Amino acid sequence: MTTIETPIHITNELDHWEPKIITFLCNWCSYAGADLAGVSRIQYPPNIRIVRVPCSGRISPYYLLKSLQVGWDGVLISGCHPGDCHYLSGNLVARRRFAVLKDLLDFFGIEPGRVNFSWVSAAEGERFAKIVRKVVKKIQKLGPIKKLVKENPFQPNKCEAQ
Amino acid sequence: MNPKSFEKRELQNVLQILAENYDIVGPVKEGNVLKYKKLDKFEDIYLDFVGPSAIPPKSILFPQREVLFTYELENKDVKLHDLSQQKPAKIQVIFGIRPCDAKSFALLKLFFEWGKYKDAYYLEKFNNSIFVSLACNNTKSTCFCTSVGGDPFGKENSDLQLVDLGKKYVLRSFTQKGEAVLSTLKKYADAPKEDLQKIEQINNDARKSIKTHLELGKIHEQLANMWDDKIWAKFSAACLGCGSCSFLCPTCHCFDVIDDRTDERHGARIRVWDTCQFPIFTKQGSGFNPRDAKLARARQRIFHKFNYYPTNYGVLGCVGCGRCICLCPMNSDIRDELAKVKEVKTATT
Amino acid sequence: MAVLENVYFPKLMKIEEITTENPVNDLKTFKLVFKNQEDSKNFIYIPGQFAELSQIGMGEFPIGIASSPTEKGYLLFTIKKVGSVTGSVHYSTLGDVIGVRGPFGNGWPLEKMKGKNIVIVGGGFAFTTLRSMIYYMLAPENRANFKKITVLYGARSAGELLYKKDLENWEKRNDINLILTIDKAEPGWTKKVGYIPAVLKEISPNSDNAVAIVCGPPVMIKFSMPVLTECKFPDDAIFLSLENRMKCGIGKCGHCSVGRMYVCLDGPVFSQAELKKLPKEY
Amino acid sequence: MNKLENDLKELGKKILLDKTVGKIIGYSYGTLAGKCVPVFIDKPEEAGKLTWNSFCDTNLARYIKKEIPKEGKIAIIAKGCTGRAITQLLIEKQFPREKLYILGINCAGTIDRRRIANELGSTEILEIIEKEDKILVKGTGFEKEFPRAEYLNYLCKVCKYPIPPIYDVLVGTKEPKGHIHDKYEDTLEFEKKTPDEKWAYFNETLKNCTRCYACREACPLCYCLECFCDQTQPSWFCKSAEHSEIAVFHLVRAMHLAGRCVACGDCNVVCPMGIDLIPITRKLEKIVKDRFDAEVGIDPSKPPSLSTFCIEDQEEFFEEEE
Repeated sequence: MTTIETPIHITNELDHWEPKIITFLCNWCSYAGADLAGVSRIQYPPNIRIVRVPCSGRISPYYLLKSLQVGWDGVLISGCHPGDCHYLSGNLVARRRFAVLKDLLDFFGIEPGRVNFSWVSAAEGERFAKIVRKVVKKIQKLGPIKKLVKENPFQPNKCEAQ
Repeated sequence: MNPKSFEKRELQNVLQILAENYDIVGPVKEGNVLKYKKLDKFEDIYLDFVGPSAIPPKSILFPQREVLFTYELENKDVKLHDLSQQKPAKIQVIFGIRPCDAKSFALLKLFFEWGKYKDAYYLEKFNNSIFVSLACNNTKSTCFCTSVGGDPFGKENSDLQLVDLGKKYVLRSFTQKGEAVLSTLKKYADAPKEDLQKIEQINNDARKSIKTHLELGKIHEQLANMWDDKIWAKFSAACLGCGSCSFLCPTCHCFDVIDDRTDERHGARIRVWDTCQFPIFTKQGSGFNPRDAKLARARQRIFHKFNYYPTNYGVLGCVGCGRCICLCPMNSDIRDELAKVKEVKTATT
Repeated sequence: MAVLENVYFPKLMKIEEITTENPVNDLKTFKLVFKNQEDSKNFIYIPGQFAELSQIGMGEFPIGIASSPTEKGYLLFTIKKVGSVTGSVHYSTLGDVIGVRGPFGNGWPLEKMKGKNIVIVGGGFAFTTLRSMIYYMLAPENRANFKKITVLYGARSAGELLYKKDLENWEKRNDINLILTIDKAEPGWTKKVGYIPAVLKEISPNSDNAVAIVCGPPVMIKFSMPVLTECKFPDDAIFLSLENRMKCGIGKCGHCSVGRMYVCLDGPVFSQAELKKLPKEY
Repeated sequence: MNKLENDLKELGKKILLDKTVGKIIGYSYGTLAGKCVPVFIDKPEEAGKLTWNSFCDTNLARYIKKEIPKEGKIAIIAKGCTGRAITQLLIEKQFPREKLYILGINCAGTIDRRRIANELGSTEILEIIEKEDKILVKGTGFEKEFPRAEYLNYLCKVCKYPIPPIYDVLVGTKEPKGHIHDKYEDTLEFEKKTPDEKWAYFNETLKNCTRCYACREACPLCYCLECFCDQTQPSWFCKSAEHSEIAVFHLVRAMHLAGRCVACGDCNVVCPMGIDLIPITRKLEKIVKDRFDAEVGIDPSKPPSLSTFCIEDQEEFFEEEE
């Protein structure tokens, strides 16, 4: 089913909140980079969930907005470094799109830091881990997402009286 | 009971008394948009408006987004929670609606209880509501209620009516429900005779101030022969195909039923306003769209109100509030269109 | 005042059996049983009516009932995978819960069909409610109410024909004349080949004391109608089932309106005579 | 003003008579005071219906795609922003240039009718008369004058292109408007707000949105056969008027128009609920200018900003290792 599901929040006994971050990685560089981090046993926080996409150019703004809407606390997007795209220019066109989206989200008041972008190559397992650490720290500071999240239908007809 | 009269500044106290027994809904301004809402603070009520509100009070009984039931999915099991069975604790008093809007509630009731199936969501709310109309001392140039059987001081379909006499209000009741409300206001004096005479006079003036007079007669019979007329293309030429005329029409009642998921296990089935003016409204799963042309959608709107309503329920489906005229971005004017429809008759017969 | 019944609230059913109907695998028949026996008793329907099925969390869709009221204890629905909702139903497995509301619509005109010769013309996967009708007529308690039964059923290919077991059984019987046709010849196919209107012309059913019921894709209907008229079927003896977009199924949401009628409430079955009076919005 | 209108009527009549075009898309008076509506004229004797004044705010470019004939040409009355929209549509290859006859017009800006109406409160405007530099508004028992320059639509005040970039004939003078140096002060001012304030602002302004989609329908550049919000396979967003869905609708709408929006402001003008969409329009303009050094709908040879790239595009927002 083509839709983004709500993250399952696992809260421990102390009710300690941990951010859940959805991560879109391009198949050719960043996914391999994350894989390298794994096989090299580089530690990074377990807050991210990875979605593999063919190219960073494939990432539609819908993915990001839907993710935030269903309650993911943050988004991380990563693709090949400029010039390294498997499809030559997918990441460069995507870069423009991300720039606009980033600016618009800032403009609408979504906290800068919820949505993050990076370039990670297949050889940069260490870099991937470092970026994940940085992003997780950033979002931990921001706290759970409140804006753009859909209303809970178990409080029925809240927007009833127009 | 005799009508009560009270000073304008007493209004909030009156509402306070009513609030002991009822939930109060009234017109409020949000930004520049006048809409009806449940009042938490009575000073928010805004009664000095001319003509109808931008968002019709139908949104109280037929909200734009209404939860039909909520669901929980548990492995292979499903739990549904019916919300129509939850009765409100208090009856609601819908305060300050225009007489045309009061009529629209009655028209919607006709529709929602027509036929084999009754719409519990609308009817339950309707039965648990008391309608207090606000008589129109002044009218807008787009008002044409008198052409469709209404009146700026129309008493039908209101339980009570509030009349603005400049410095004070007179509250009069027309029904049993209204009497019950009025009886809670014993501390206020009965309206003196001269007030009642004044009402008559203002009513006459208001009626005269309506400049649009359409002789609709048996328009539904005439429309029946106009299906393929050229005028529909003319009416719809500039139409954007936005849904404003019908979303904000107090008698339009079409809706869509969708499932709104909060997460993979929880969500609700909701209904949201929909409109025949959107091309996608009639588009079938196969891709075929029986009402694909813009002119067909313009025709549907007029036919629904002036042919299908009279044929099915014996009343016109328009209350003459003029919202669609004021709010149409392209200034499509239903008065103009109806007048042109009438002209076609003289041309063919 | 008593609280009104909530007509938007579905009853829950369980999937008991799933049959794949065609090689392409986009047509499946679901056998559903009510979770609550009480609901089963209240679900009284006739052939030609439809129900609103809910894949809870995805949405609702109208669908003709393929089982016959004479088959007790379960309902059959044959669902084509078209959009996201029907798609997700196709992913369901045995034991999954599906919501159902209904039955809705008028159904085939049983009263007008009594004591008549019946001609059934069906094409493609629109055969569902026709199966219900045939099954109903062939039931021992009802067979005497109908005279000669002729069924013309066609599909693109042999694999696309629905209800192969039922078809086999009906072919063995002598109280029903079943004519099957496919668009293009296939190895192993011994029955008719050709489009339905052409085959219909070939068999030219007798219109004396007869009622024709027709259900199929728009093209088939368009070209079959003149043939029936040629065979001297009067307009009020031809019945069709419309397929406008429906949402609520109870004449409230407005999507399926054709003129002053609602397909879900006044239809979906209309006689050709009635349809001629309606605006062409179906 | 009157001269322009007369020239337009004559020209319109002429091109219909000599069959240069089969139809003219122009403006005519509506039934409400200060409303001018699109009109489609195909008979020379009806050319007198054409009008031109400060209330012709609709961007007619949105009608071209539907009206473009198989044979012959169609004429359109194009002020600066209409012309820019046409240029952008041509860049996106939506119709052939030779089918279109552009009647360019030197636009002096359109009046913000909504602002006048809001300032008058619940009193109704019955008549609006345009004088040289004043707008005279009449209603029951009152008359009020508004200075024209002050009550222009905001986007008209900062408009640099009153004349369409391409046209077949220009009505009125070519005389340019005074030079405008737009520093996007309004956008900069807005951006000083904290994220919470911005979010609160949009939540507040957008809460009246009924999702009638007038903004989408009026936009000359919104021409998708199936809009993302009507799409059902997959259905990304729900069509309910709930605050998150409304915000997402407007965000995606903005996203789809980035690098394509010509800042005509028609989305803002048509909104039946009077929602102020100008900040979004301005922000889009600014992003495109700052990031991609582009102006939409001016140069027919330039591709839309978002379907191309530069190796040197800024990427300051990309994460680096700490």
